[in-house]
Amino acid sequence: MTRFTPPHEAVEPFRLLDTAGELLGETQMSAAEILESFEWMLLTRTFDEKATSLQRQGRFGTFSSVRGQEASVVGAASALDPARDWIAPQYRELPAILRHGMPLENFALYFMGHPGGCVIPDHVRILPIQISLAAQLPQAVGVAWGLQRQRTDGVVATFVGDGASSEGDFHESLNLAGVAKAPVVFFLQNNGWAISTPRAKQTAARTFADRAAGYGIHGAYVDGNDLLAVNAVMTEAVERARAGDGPTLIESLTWRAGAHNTADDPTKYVTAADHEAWAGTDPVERVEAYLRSTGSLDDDGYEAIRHRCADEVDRALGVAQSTPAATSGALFDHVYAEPFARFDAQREAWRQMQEV
Amino acid sequence: MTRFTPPHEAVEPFRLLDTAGELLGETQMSAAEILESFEWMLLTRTFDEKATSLQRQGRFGTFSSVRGQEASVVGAASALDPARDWIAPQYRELPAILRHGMPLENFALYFMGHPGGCVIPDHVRILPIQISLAAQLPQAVGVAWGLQRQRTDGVVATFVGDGASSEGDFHESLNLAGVAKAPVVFFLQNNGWAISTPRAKQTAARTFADRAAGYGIHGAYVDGNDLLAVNAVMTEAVERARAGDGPTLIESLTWRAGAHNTADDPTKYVTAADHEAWAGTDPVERVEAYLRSTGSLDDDGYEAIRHRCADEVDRALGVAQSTPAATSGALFDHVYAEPFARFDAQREAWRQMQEV
Amino acid sequence: MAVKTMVESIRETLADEMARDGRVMVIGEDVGQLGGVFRATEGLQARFGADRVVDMPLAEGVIVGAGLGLAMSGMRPVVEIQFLGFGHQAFHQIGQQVARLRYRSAGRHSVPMVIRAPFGGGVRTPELHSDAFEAFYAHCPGLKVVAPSTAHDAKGLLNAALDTDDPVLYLEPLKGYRLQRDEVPEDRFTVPIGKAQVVREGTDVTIVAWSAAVQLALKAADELAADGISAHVLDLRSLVPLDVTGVADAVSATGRAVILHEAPLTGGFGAELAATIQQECFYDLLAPVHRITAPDTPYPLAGIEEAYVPDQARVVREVTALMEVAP
Amino acid sequence: MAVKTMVESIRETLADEMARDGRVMVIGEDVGQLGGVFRATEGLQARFGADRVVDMPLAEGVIVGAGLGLAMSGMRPVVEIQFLGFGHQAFHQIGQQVARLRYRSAGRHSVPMVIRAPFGGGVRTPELHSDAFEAFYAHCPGLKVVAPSTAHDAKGLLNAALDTDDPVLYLEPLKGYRLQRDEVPEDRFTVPIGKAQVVREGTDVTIVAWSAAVQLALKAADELAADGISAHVLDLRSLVPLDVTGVADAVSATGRAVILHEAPLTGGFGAELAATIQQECFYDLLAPVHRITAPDTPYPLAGIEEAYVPDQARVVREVTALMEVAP
Ligand SMILES: Cc1ncc(C[n+]2csc(CCOP(=O)(O)OP(=O)(O)O)c2C)c(N)n1
Ligand SMILES: Cc1ncc(C[n+]2csc(CCOP(=O)(O)OP(=O)(O)O)c2C)c(N)n1
Ligand SMILES: [Mg+2]
Ligand SMILES: [Mg+2]
Repeated sequence: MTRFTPPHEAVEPFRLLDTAGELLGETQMSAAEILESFEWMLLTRTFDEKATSLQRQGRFGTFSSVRGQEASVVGAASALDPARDWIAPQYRELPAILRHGMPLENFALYFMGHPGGCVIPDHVRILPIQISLAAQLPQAVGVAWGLQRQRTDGVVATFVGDGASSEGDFHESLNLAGVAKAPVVFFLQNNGWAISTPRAKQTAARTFADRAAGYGIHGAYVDGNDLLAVNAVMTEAVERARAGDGPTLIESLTWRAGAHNTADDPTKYVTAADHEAWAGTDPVERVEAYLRSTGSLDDDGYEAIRHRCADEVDRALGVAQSTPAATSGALFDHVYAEPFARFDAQREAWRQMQEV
Repeated sequence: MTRFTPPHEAVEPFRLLDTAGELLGETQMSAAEILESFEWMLLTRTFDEKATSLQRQGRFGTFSSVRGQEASVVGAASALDPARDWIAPQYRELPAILRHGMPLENFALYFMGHPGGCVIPDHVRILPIQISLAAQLPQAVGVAWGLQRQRTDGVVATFVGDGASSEGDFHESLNLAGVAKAPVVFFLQNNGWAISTPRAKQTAARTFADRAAGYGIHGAYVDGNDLLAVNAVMTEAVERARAGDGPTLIESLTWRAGAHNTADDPTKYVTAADHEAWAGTDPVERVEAYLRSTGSLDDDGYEAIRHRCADEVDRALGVAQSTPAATSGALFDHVYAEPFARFDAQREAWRQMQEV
Repeated sequence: MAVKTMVESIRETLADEMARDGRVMVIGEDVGQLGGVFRATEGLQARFGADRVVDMPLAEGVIVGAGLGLAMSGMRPVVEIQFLGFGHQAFHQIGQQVARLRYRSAGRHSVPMVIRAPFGGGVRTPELHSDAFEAFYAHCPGLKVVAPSTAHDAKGLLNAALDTDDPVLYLEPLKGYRLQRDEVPEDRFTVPIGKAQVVREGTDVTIVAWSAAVQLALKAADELAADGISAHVLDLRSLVPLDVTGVADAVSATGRAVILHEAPLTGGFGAELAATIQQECFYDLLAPVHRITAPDTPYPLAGIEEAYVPDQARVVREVTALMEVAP
Repeated sequence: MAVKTMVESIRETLADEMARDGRVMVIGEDVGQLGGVFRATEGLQARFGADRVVDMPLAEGVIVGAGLGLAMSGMRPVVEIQFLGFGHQAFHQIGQQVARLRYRSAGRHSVPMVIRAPFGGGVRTPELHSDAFEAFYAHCPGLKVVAPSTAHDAKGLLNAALDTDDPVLYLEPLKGYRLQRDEVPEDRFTVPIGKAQVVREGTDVTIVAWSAAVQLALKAADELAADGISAHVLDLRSLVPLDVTGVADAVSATGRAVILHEAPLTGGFGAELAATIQQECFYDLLAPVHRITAPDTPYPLAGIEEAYVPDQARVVREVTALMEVAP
């Protein structure tokens, strides 16, 4: 009977660059913007490689690399204005928070377990990395709503994984955002996995973007390994939010090219077929091919970028690794704006313990 | 750009009986079934009237009447088989749980605050009335999944309000049900209100049924004041679930004709325009008109039903009101299958206190 | 000074604060048009507009989480949880996000946010509406928890909670909303967070209580006085910060301590108090610290709630028995 | 008898139980193909099938809530919460639904359900993964809470938890998973829920601990012995039911009590223990019951977790100091 809405038929994600780096439509990104984005992508790829190898030597903590998702993250971030927009990250969006002003050494410190890693410079408009999955989403809606109430034209972009999108917070947040018409963009990175759990076990929905209708908001489904497509879709969503026309849910279809994190062993669950399906879709290579084919990048230019990236990673890791270890006093810093007697007594007891 | 899914245009709920009781399509309900359903509807309307007046005299507790939603609840329940199907109720579905085997006096005791109200007879396949909104939904999915695993052909019907549907549990449950293809039907009663909060502030979605696509399950939108339409939609959903073809979300568009509960004062927030919009849509009158027009009901038949209803309500309230008050010992009943020393000591202390 | 009920005091304080500070917003279920199920926010939407007094979708997690976001953006949200029992749905946001944001952001984000929630029994609510779940929240570092027992303190503590940049869970006694009436100064004042108050002087035994249980303690103290037992009554007012000195002084003054609360015994906040008292007052104690609480069972249906929640007869009986314990 | 690590013991017990009882199912995040992030369920899906060992969508509320439904339908689900810190997302289901269903249905529905969750620190996890939140759950009437400290008890308590029709929260020490190794009988056996066990005899002071802290207590006791202090160590094993008699006997035997836990002081389960001990052992106590716990701050980033969680030096120092307190 027609009164039932049947589950949908298959649909293709929006795409502007094919896997060979050929432009399929029109992009609004200038060559300079694409080059800048490419550099962010390469910077974090460099960082991921370096940090992974340090981690294997026991000189860095467990962390989740962005490898394979660079176009998705940078494409989204490139539509934001750090001077007025906010980011509420999950934890796999390093280039976005760097571009927004987070020093790379702070990110490194965070994953080295150093409390200095929690420091967010003043005027950097980001929320802390979120470990409790999807918990950033209600907060993102709140910030967006507050910006709107205060008549600023800031927009909040929040990142969420395919796995995290199963949490109740996802639903509650999109629903409130719809009602409040909050200037927020929900950028869902469907990278195929939540640790070992494949996307097919996460939801029976055709696409995550199909959820938008259930909240009366706009939805989009985009090839997340296509920088230009992601930028285009995100730009439109940010503009709509800024104009007061409400939130958008964007599903960015991408692929986690490595392990969940440095403690994970994906050979336990990722199949050869999985690998094959995504072979040749590397987002960094795709932009590189495009930049080279359009003459914006040559070998020299490429090498210059690589060097800048390597230098920046070395610098940041150097700063992080030479940061003095934190003392137990840091346990007590920033817990309360107004501490109190029992708390102060504990701080003092811990200070004395450290002297023993 | 076409890659964005825009919020939908208006849509009409499925309907089989117009407000005057004229049949617009075909019904699979027999005259006897419709008459039986009508009697359930009238029974609870009778109960609601009686209990409300007792409540005003201080002789009954705060409770939420089903007034205005009788077709919705009975239409849904009439598609279920109490011998194998389960109901996971919210709290406003009296006729459904009665039809499923719950004694009316237990329901009355519950709202009189008597622990006897918690008793569910063995073999009555219902979960306790749920006060923590939407918390029944994960459980309903679990029961359905368990029935499926145990190769029974039972189906679970769970009720949820428009308000409760904003809770995270709603999302998590529909999503799991989709993945597990659990034999469960989510019956969402959109009665326009969550206490004082109007439906428009609850979600920006066009319909709640639009959420189904986001979980890859079937969705339906039905006139909840039309017994025949609700029964038709529910029957199809139950059959699909029973056949192993997965869950359905049904939005039943109805109207809470009275207060949220006997402690509520709707004049604070329900407007004259609201009342007008729903005038003439009484679901009991609509079935009555249909039954009379098709010759299945005449004045004598109507009076006989009314008498049976009044008798049953009097009987049940009589039983409830003559049930001896519970003692403090009931505090300790059924808390643990295997109690323990500290618990037993408390039980004994309370026993002694009662003797003081 | 006018005599007010607690709910009037809360409502008027909210109104005053909203008038004084444009950053204050009230959000929650049914707080707008209806004015809250207990009318604690009645009239606020009419006066301050639907964009400052907001009826939220029915979802406690996002009500709290969005409140946290509002606070980050520069607002000072007052978030209502309709009943503390439904704080469970927001527990991850309250215990892990609200309480820890300042810490997790190394001070970059403050959390000037008040979460108001009625709690406790005695008014025949449906299931899950009457539990006294304060102990959960007192074990969440970063959060402060206050529980006024009078209309006066309701105003003073609400103002203090609005002033601080720390998040405060502000507990309101269902039972005291309309029953408790006392004098409330018209001018703005604060009651310091973290300070207990002696509300009755006595010499034989110290009763420590908070919220509605304070009134119960005072009534029991009257009855005990008639029996020749002089009870000292301490109104805790704040659970976190715990006024350790105030508690220790009050207990040491008499050498006997009774803690009174509505929550179940095991793991209730009385446990923390007893543990602290025996630590601080070890040499002064003439008898074990005694807890008068609900049993380790769920809050029952209304018909037997009187047997569940401690009552005056029980307090008098158990305090009297404690006086007979040999030192 | 073979020596096993705790995680091996848990895994093999799960396998034995699934083989023995077709109603046992294992559900949780990443429990199937991966075998759990700690490999506690490794091999189970291959052996028992993907419909009995189920990788769930990432949502703790419905993992627990659906587990409850499975239990009602006649299954005996073992539900894994990947880390106890994410139990917050399921707190309403655990504290109000799982714990209370038997009560709310007047016995119509039993809840033969085990919720397994690793907890506690010491292995350098990311934020929010290491907190020891047991106190929250010990304050939920209707729920039982156990926390084995050895591979032996891990098996015995898991079997007991599977046998009972009450819901059991079964806490596994992150730190002990692979570190703790001891002899585990091959045959099925149970360790009774609600019974503490003396794991070291001593005469001067009683240390009460559970889970990973027991091993810490034992090591400290060795060091203390060298200093001439004889520590009696009690492994609580169950928090609810609390073995009041076992605790009281163990403390009365020495007259001094130290409670050791990883959670923050205020409102931790140590509070309940201290409150109970001072009540039960009032006349035997030579010194206040002393709590050695984390401070009232959030679990920190890994780089300073060693300063947060109690360590051997601290235990030795504070126990020694307690011995010097004048009775
Ligand atoms: C509430 C919560 N539950 C469980 C976890 C443990 N966990 C950490 S990452 C992860 C998978 C997340 O998957 P997804 O959201 O898709 O993000 P991705 O890692 O793929 O970027 C899980 C289960 C957590 N951090 N928070
Ligand atoms: C988790 C939770 N939050 C809040 C409440 C308080 N409350 C009881 S009924 C209600 C409105 C429910 O609206 P809806 O789900 O639409 O059901 P209806 O009353 O209209 O049938 C609210 C907010 C509750 N019982 N549970
Ligand atoms: Mg993912
Ligand atoms: Mg409703």
